Amino acid sequence: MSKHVVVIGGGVAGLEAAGRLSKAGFEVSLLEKDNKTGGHLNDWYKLFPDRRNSDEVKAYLYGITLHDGIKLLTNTTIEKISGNKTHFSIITNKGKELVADAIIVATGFDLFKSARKEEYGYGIYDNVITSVELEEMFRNGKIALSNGNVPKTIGIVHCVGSRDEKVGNLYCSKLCCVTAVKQAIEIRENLPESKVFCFYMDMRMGGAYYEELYREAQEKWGVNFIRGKVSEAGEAIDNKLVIKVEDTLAGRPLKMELDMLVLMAGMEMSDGGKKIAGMGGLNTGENRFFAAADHHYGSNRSNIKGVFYAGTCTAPMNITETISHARAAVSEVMDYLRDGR
Amino acid sequence: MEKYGYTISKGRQIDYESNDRRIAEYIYEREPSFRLCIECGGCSATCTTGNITKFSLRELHILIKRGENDQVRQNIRKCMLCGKCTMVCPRGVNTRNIVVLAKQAFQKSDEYAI
Amino acid sequence: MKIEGKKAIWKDYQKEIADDKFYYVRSCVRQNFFPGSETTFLKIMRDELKKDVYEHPCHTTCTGIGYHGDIVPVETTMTVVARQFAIMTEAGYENLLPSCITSFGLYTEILDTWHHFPEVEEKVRQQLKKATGREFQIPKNLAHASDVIYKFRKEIAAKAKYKLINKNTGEPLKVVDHIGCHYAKMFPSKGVGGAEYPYVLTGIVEEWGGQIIDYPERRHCCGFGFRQYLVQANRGFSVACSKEKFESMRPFKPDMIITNCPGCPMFLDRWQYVINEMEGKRYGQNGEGIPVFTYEEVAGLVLGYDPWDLGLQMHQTDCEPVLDKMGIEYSPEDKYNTGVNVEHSKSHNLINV
Amino acid sequence: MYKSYLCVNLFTDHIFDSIMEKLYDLLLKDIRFEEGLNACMNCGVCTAICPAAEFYNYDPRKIVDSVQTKDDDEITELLKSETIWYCGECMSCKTRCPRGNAPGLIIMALRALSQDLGFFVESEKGRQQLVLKRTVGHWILKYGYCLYLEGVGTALHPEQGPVWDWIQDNWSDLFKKMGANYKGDGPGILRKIPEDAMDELRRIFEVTGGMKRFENIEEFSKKKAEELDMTLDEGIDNEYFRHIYKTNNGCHTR
Repeated sequence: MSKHVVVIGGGVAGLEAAGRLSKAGFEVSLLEKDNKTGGHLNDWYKLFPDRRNSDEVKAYLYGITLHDGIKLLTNTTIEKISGNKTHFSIITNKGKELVADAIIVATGFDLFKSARKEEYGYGIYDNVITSVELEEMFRNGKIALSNGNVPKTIGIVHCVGSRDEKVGNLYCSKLCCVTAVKQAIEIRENLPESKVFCFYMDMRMGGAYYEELYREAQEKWGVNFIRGKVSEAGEAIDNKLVIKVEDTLAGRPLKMELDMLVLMAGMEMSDGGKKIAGMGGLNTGENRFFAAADHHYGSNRSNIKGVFYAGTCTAPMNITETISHARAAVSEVMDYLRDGR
Repeated sequence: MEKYGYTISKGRQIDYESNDRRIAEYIYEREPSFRLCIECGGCSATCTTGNITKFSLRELHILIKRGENDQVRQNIRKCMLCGKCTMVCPRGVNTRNIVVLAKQAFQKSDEYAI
Repeated sequence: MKIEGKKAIWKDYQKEIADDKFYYVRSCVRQNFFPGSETTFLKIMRDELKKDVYEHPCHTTCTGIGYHGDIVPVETTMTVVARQFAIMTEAGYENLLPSCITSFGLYTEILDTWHHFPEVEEKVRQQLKKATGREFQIPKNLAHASDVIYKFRKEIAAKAKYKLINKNTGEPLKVVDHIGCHYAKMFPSKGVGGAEYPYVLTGIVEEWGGQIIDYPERRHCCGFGFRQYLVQANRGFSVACSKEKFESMRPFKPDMIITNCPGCPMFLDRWQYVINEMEGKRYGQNGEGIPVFTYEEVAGLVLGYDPWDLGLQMHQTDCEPVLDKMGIEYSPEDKYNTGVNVEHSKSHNLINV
Repeated sequence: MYKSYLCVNLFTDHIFDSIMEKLYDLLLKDIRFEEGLNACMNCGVCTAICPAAEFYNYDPRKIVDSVQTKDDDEITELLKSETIWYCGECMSCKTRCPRGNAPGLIIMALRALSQDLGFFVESEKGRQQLVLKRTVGHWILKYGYCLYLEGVGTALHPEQGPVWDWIQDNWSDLFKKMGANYKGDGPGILRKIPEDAMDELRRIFEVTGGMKRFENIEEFSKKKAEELDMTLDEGIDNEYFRHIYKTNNGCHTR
């Protein structure tokens, strides 16, 4: 009888892990809390840095997972996890028990809830939106203000919920800078008359072809970059947003009116992940993400034998890294089930 | 008006809306590499003037971009156009030419004649 | 503007405010500039709401203005504050009720410091003992006087004779709320509604019929800045801050400003006069100025107290436009009648903005 | 290393003569400094909303950045500078800092040290501390109030307007009408604070270094007045006081 592996989470990491496990001959159950898989990929239209359609990546992932070898359980959350030395018992919200030889936790991240940065007025001022909402506008082919008008000046705020002790997140979410640059370019493509301003603390363009994208944004698209953390936004009587920032490289405070403000919300340990950490006795780090057994060579291993991590439940990662990390998790599971117990 | 022994202070914020950025536009058109600066400060570090006075070429670029023309005008004369800065720029910005063009733009504009 | 977003934030910043048995400490600025406000506050608390509010003659300044003017060392201020606590403890009270925002902020800051650095509290205890022989307990509850009015806003509304409504149009008055910086900017959780969208005055104004205006410079300081106003050479900065606010609120056409800090109403009131004198610029409808009130004054007006008992004649910017809009009956000829020297008072020709 | 001829240890009553101590270490003794400084990443969020930075040639971010170098020369320069006196202590910066710093508290620690070391008289704005000492400080120790404004007319405060003239002219009656217990016994507005309470207040100032701060301000100001060849008698009606109260060289703002 083949071994049974339960994968928790049907986002990029979960799908990749499930597909690879199935290909390697394991019996796989894939648990997803929503009614469909795909995770955050469903929220993004085009991906950085090459701006390919996210549907293409989803198509690849669905290609390796949507078959009889993988038991997909949607709308499924976990009520209880228990285990002895060789097996785990997972009770779902539907009262079903799954017995697993190993578990891959791929619970991903939650987008930082931008309303927590109260001073930016998300959820209060009409034209303060998040990167995800802008992406939805790109998908629908219409970038518009709340009154339907086309924005002429758009500000993009980096580090919303990242590198910020006030919201309890000391870490860098790593992908917001490149997302900001990508979205800035796309705004300019869609609205050639518009002016776009990125407010950043440091441009962290650490992925392949990210820096090149940054350069393109400057060179080809005339995106303006202003170094300073936006301090607050207010709403003027004509619905324009008044923002205050220090132009730190000029050493002067700067005040600007914008039609639209886009918040680059960061990544946080998911609520689902937190719940599982609590009931499974899994260690989390100071950043609240799952703490891997070793930061350098054990990033897929947890503090419990037989439980492994894949993807952004351990730290912010891009899709490339997430897929690699999921594959690595599968390789750890294979070692474990062969001789590791 | 000084009536009570003081005047009402004027703001020193960069007021983006009311600033005149025509000098910057003039340079963007003629020297597109002006857009490529990443504010590394390499130019200022190597700048002879910058090493003996308070002049900062990096900051001058920012001030041009923001339309802080008075401050630009006060400082731009300090540049001796030696061109050392262009040799170190990691983004290949023709930093010297930006100063040349800014001076040109000022000269062409009566309002900002140097 | 989506009010739901603010409501969600307000829900997160509820603070505990005592119900009764308050120990009241006065404000240096209020006593000198708005004495009627403190008198009105106590009248509302004691006569209308039947609360026990105790005041001890031996309490002193908390030294707040000296502290923030940097002439009083932090240890001195902490020990003076400890003495206030000691007098309260001796009087058998636990709920501290400061009239002043600077004091409130200072008490909050000091309690927070002692919480994080118990050795500092211990040192202060020793110094207080050495200097005065007194000992103290930490207050059980610390609420600013505006918090308390906020808490009892519904009770006051139930007794109200007037509303913050324009009698002629039936429209709510458009009110700018100005929150003292030290109310919640240092410790957002200590203010009703937090630091970014404080609810303390908003709740009061809405309960009494008015409508709050949210304008871009809402969070800006009035410009007091302690040494910035107290020294003449620095006042250009001080007035510039208020001017920034007036310019920003101007398009919203506010009927009035309400404040919860002792100093802000004085500055927002006087600087309108100064800006007009220096630059010929007038604010408010028809250039008649934007009347500025303390929250106690507004409570008193709503309850139907005589405007001249509240001390509205001590404002430089006339309050009458708001009284007229609310339909409040008042006697214009009694405005400058101090009840003793009528002729002398009347002889002054007051120029208002 | 900075050789201070008079170092006041801010959290003890002792005064050490001629000790060698780093200025940064002296700052660390101020509890507000410990609370106010973690590590600044120069994001500028403080300067963006700082009312002082809006009008003065001032950048709280740069001050924090200077201080965190721990460099004695940089800190000395700050202590003698105009720039540390622009802050209005509204503390808006504390609300926003993503690193939990409070530039306003750091400024307060710098100002305290500048006065303890006598550096405050080296700047126009710093010299104004004598104004505050001789007004607010005087009122605190004499009356028990930070402000005691009877007799303080529109000569010193012209912006108070005609209403203030009227208030000053009718002070006593008006305050009676306002329900004050002006100069009276018992509780109430502008009551006479009993002498034993005033004694306690003054003893607290003695014991905790408040009096020492006042003496320092006086002592260094007198030296400065001599240096500037200006008269400085008691009170506020003298050349040096008027000079520091009114002088603005115009270089502080744009």
